[in-house]
Amino acid sequence: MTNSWTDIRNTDLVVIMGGNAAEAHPCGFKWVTEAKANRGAKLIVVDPRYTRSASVADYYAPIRQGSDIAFLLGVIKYCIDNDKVQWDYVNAFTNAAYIVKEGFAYQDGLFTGYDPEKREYDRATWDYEIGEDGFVVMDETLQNPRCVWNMLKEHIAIYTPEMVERICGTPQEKFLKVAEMISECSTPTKTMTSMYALGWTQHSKGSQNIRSMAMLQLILGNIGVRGGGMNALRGHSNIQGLTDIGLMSNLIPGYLNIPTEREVDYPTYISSRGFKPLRPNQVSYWQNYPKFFVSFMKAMWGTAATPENSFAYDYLPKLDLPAYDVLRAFEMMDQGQMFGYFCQGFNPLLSFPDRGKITRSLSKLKYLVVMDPLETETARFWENHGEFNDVDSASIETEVYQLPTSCFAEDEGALVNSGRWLQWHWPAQNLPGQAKHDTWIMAQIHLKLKQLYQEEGGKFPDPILNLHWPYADPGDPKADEIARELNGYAVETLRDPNDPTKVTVEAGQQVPGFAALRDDGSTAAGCWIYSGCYNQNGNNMARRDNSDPDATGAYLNWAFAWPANRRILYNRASADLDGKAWDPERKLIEWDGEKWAGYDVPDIPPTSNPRDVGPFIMNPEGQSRLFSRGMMRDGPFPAHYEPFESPVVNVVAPAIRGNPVARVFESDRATFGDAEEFPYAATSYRLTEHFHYWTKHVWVNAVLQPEFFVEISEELAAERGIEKGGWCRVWNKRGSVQAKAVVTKRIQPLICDGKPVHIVGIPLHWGFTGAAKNGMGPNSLTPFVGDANIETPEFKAFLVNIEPSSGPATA
Amino acid sequence: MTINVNPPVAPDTAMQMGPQDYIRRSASSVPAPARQLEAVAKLIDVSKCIGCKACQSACLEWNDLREEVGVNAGVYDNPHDLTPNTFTLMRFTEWVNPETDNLEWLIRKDGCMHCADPGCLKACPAPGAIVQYSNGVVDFVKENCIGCGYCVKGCPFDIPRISKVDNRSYKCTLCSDRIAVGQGPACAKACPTKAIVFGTKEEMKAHAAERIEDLKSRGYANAGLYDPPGVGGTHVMYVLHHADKPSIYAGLPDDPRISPLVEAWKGVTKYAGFAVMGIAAAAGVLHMAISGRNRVTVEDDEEARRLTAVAPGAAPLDPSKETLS
Amino acid sequence: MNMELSRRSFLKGAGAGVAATTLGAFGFGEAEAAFVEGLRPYKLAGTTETRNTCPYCSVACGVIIYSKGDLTQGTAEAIHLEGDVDHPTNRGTLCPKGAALLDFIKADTRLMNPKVRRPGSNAFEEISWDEAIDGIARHMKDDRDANFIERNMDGVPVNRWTTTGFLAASATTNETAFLTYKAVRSAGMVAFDNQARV
Amino acid sequence: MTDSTLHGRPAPQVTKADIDRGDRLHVGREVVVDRYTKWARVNHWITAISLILLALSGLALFHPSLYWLTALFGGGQWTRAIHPWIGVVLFVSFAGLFIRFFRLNLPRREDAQWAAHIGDVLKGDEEKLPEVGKYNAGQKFVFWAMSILITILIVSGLAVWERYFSQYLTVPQLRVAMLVHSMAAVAIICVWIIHVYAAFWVEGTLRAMTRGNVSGGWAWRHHRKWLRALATYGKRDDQSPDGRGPAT
Repeated sequence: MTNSWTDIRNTDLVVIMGGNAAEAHPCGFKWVTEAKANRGAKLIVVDPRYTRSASVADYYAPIRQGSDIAFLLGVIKYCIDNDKVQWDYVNAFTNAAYIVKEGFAYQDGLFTGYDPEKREYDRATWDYEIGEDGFVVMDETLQNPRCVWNMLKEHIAIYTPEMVERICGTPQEKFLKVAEMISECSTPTKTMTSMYALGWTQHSKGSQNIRSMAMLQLILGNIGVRGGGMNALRGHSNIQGLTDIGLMSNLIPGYLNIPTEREVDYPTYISSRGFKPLRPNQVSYWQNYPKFFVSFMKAMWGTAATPENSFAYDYLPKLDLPAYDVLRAFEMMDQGQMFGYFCQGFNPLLSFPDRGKITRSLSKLKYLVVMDPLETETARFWENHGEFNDVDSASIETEVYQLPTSCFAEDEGALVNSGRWLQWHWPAQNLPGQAKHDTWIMAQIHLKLKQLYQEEGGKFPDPILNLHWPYADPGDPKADEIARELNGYAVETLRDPNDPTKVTVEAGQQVPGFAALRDDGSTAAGCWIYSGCYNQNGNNMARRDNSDPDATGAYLNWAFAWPANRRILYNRASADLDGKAWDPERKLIEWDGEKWAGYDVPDIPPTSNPRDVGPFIMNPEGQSRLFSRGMMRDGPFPAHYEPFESPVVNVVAPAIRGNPVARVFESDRATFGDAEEFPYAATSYRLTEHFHYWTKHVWVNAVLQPEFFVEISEELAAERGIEKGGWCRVWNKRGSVQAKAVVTKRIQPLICDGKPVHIVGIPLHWGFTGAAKNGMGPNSLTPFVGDANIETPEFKAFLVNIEPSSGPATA
Repeated sequence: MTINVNPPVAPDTAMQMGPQDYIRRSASSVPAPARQLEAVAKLIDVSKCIGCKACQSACLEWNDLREEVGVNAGVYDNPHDLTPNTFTLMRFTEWVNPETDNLEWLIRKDGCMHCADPGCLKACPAPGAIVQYSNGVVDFVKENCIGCGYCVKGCPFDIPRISKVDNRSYKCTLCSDRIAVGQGPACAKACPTKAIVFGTKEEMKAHAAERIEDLKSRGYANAGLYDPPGVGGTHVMYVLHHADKPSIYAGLPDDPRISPLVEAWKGVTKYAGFAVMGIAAAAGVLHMAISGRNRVTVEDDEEARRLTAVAPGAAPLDPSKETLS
Repeated sequence: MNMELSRRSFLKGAGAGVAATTLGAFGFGEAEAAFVEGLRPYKLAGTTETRNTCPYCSVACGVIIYSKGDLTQGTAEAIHLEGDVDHPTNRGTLCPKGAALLDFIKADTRLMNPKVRRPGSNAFEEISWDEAIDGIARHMKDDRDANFIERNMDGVPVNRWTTTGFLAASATTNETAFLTYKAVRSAGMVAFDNQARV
Repeated sequence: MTDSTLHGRPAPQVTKADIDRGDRLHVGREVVVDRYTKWARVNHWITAISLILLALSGLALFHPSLYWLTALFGGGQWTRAIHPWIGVVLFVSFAGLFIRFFRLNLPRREDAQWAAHIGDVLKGDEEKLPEVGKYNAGQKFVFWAMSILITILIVSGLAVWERYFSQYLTVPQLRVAMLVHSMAAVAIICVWIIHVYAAFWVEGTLRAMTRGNVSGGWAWRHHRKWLRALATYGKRDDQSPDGRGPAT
């Protein structure tokens, strides 16, 4: 989230699309009801289903899953055509006026540089014209046909209301009503907030779904302001934290990157991260990359990371592929290229697409380690449960370790919420049985491995032997110790660069924030963006002062928000070019003549002149991007692509199946179906009574929604002779499930390009362990396809067939 | 008393509510309470409700209830009805508004309405099994309940359920144990959108008025408060977008009142019955006094002997005996 | 309505134990939570409040866990859980999942012992932590030594371990996450991912 | 000589049908008539006790002022639990009585006359009444009233039997059942009062249900037609119960 949950109370219009906040985030949704009740805010819901969010919406419009980009580009076109643009904002804070390099073009659904063999683009032409001064060439009059604004207008010209209806199945009058309501927020005094979640990410073009809305928000001037923003409603309690800390194949904590093998040494690695500003006076904050990287390396390898060995650069693995994400990991298992796997509080057997492939892959492992407070189907994937897990135990050679861990009630530490707040929590009870804290388990595994390398030697033991392990009890590191490590500390005494006599931080002391980090090895910080969370003032994540001056919803003294306790990102954009708030009613920060001040921590150097420094300091432009250059693998502008399995052909580019650069493995192509065989458009989701697969184990939640079902329209039920509350079978090439049928008016057939499309909704939750009734799930049916940019599986749009059935034999 | 503090772990020992505040006690009478507690109410704003069932969940947890894991019956309602363990239940209705032709998903939290004039209490034959506090809370006292099910017949909202396990009647207590220490009900505390709020009845009516205004501004011309006078008003009230037709909300009674049959059973029958029985007994006594007992006379015995000695048309007597006489 | 916040700011680390200490002052223990006709004994009397965060979604609602017993004595046990009214986001509210967290903490299917399932077997067997850690570390070392890639074809040091993967959780603390990061990366593992995608 | 003109009134025609199984004459100085067999009496008293227990437990739940009666049954829960079961016993037991007695309780011509002279009945001036068989119209009224009310009570009672049957009815149906049940209960208690009072008022009646027989005089006075039938067709033994020989 660029903003916070509590900031939503400041909005005038909430658009829930690509998510279902009322269902998945009820207590966050509270702030929508508050905005409605106290500000007269309106709520729009655009979803294939009339959801719980829709039940309290002011306006609901149906849309076919996987067609959001067409809808959003249609809205952008509507706003531009009707001059519903916040011009001052667009001119000041976006790259609308930048001139795009000659050679860049878009045709028949493809941008320049496509290689069908590699399913990849050569993105060389996706860039700006650079002038002699080394800065981008601009045309502030927006007359140049090659400027971003005009390129954008040309690119979206096809997304007329008629086209939107053909692609999305959204009746024109409904689409126009939504577009009209949204366009009202182009005035500086009206803001819209976008609340989205996995309904946008879980597509083969998920990232572009989000970009489309981000572009719309920029055009309306809604980024960086109170009550605005792009608010990704993260799914899990600390998924934000795990991403921040970079528990991903290609990340280093704080969104730094693991080197690729082309970056043969540290100088090469760091040179490709120069991030020279593209406009005069811009901050281009990534220029500090070396400071953060070196500090991280010091936190990892302490004294073993020296200037001489490039701070142990070689200790880091070098990637030969863009990413070893989960889909690739299971593909590798299936191909016999991976032999061991750890699942820490994760249940891939049910959570990942194409369950058949997951079972097959796990069965080929030599060893599997599952750490969890609860039973998981993954830990028992080898156990036969009749129709619910039909495997032959004897033929599965995997050795499975199941380790009991603590749950939230027993552990201590910080979780990062969707609004980037790091909140500390305390243990309320002792560990049950033999259960142990995850920290204890990870420490034991590391220490044992280290011991084996000490005793036996082996392949490149250095990074293991030299891992910095500064804990009072090495076998049981405490949360407090690790939190200090994440914040960062001075390795050597730090002195003021301008006045070397002045000591800023004594050696061994916590650094106040990331501004104090250095690239000479004198500082260490586990995760630079968290720097400040545990500094000289102590554990700021444990702060519990809930005061909120002038009820802005900032709560600056409650816990700690990264970066630098900032609550709203890009908050400089809340004020106009001269530093005056766009909306006097909704001041956030303003320029008082000398510095930036207000209700939030300024996003730019507090004394930087308003007309000099742009709000988007992480971009070399200092401004936001309507045209994203080569940052995205699948195009600098979003374009409509159908899901890999779609009930209709792509009307704008009939020749193209799915997203041309989506992640697809050859071995999976055979499992894709087409609309002739599988005519119904299925989508998967979670119910408010449940939390993924965990609440199967929670008696009360099992009671509230006990049994696996699918939701279909009355029309489809009649067409296929399925009875309300009766059993039905849903299947495709990947699998088959049996479920109760919920026949509802909340799902209506959509007319797409003249033909009716029936939607089948398949909620997830059920498995073969826990208190809830045994059941199957959508992932026996979902396709093994990933988003082009971040490989998120396409859980939200696939094809199935459906018929009445007699229910599972072992129900 | 809008609740905005966490439940205390060391509550004030002087309970804020207790037996001294009874204004009604089933099948028995109570002295007029020394003090009058301020009337409380739970307001359920159906237009804010997202049907998340947090209220059901919080109710089960606070009251330490365990419901059975049921089945899916083709709807979202689970369990399918109120039970001795389910004091509150979300009822879902898919309603197409004939005026707009738009689908509206009406979600109503069902449960005890805490009537000012409680039919359950009127029907209850067990002294102290049902009590009403001066703040409006109507509570069941299981220790005194005999499980006869009269409350089920008395309730205009079909709320109480009799447990097959301990043969006692159960329903929402409005979390009387929480109110007693100055807390609101668990459901209101949990409700994510504050569709359920709790406070004094006056506060709640005022809040409802604001909500109704907001709803009217959003096109719900018939938005209104459900506080049915037929039962003297309730201490659980609804804000409805279509207050002109409560029954579309999963059969919420349009004009609830204690059934005339129950009134008759608990009223006239009771008194007329006693009268009739009394009269019958009295008549007997009186008659006995006037006419004395109906005695058999010597003549009657004589006649009987004569008749039975020789009965006309009787079989002839033994000839030998004949000769003897 | 019900949205105003009780203005209580807490001392750092004051998450737990506050209530326990005040108990004596009130002279109110379980004993006093005596039966009053018609009212259930108030079940939170004499418990200890601990501030925590809901482990489910990323709204990260503040919760208070009410427990009996003493953490330092190893006897602490949660008996009830409720939303934290002082929390700016949830203001004491909880969703149907959060409101039932006690049943998660006390789920019948909570794991109590380390177990191993041997190849081809159709059952788990309980083992000691030492056996578990030894077995796992041995597997790791054998696999790493057998498949670790020190240099690529061009002789560039790449130090990659691609044959064992690690899937991190989404509900563990930052602290667990960083310790996990250190352990996993230092071994050269690249097939490292988390729940961000699902 | 003949008896046919006694009191100057013609004796009614009598038939065997006016006699019940088990009715019997013992002729002698003391005429004694067997009226009820041992099993009939046992059957009657089971019914009677059930009815009384039902009245007590029913009344206990009928009006708060009588709730104390639940103490007789071990408290409210027990009262609530036991009442319906006693009801079942009563029903079965009464069914037995019905089969035994219904034939001679069928209405006869003289019943109307008898009822017409209800004033004389209450005065005890029976010479003005027609001769009646084993049962007079009053007794027949009690018999049929009991039969009908018990049927109503068992049906409505089962309907509101919370434990087993209530769930099969709607609440409105239950309310009707409840009202009917309580009104029928009031009625049957009244009938019971009449029945018991009559038994006391008419001396020598009670013994019919205790020892099983009545004096000849009682039979002559109250059920002369029955006595005639017995005298004419009935089983008799001339050994009068006091063991002395026949009168001569």
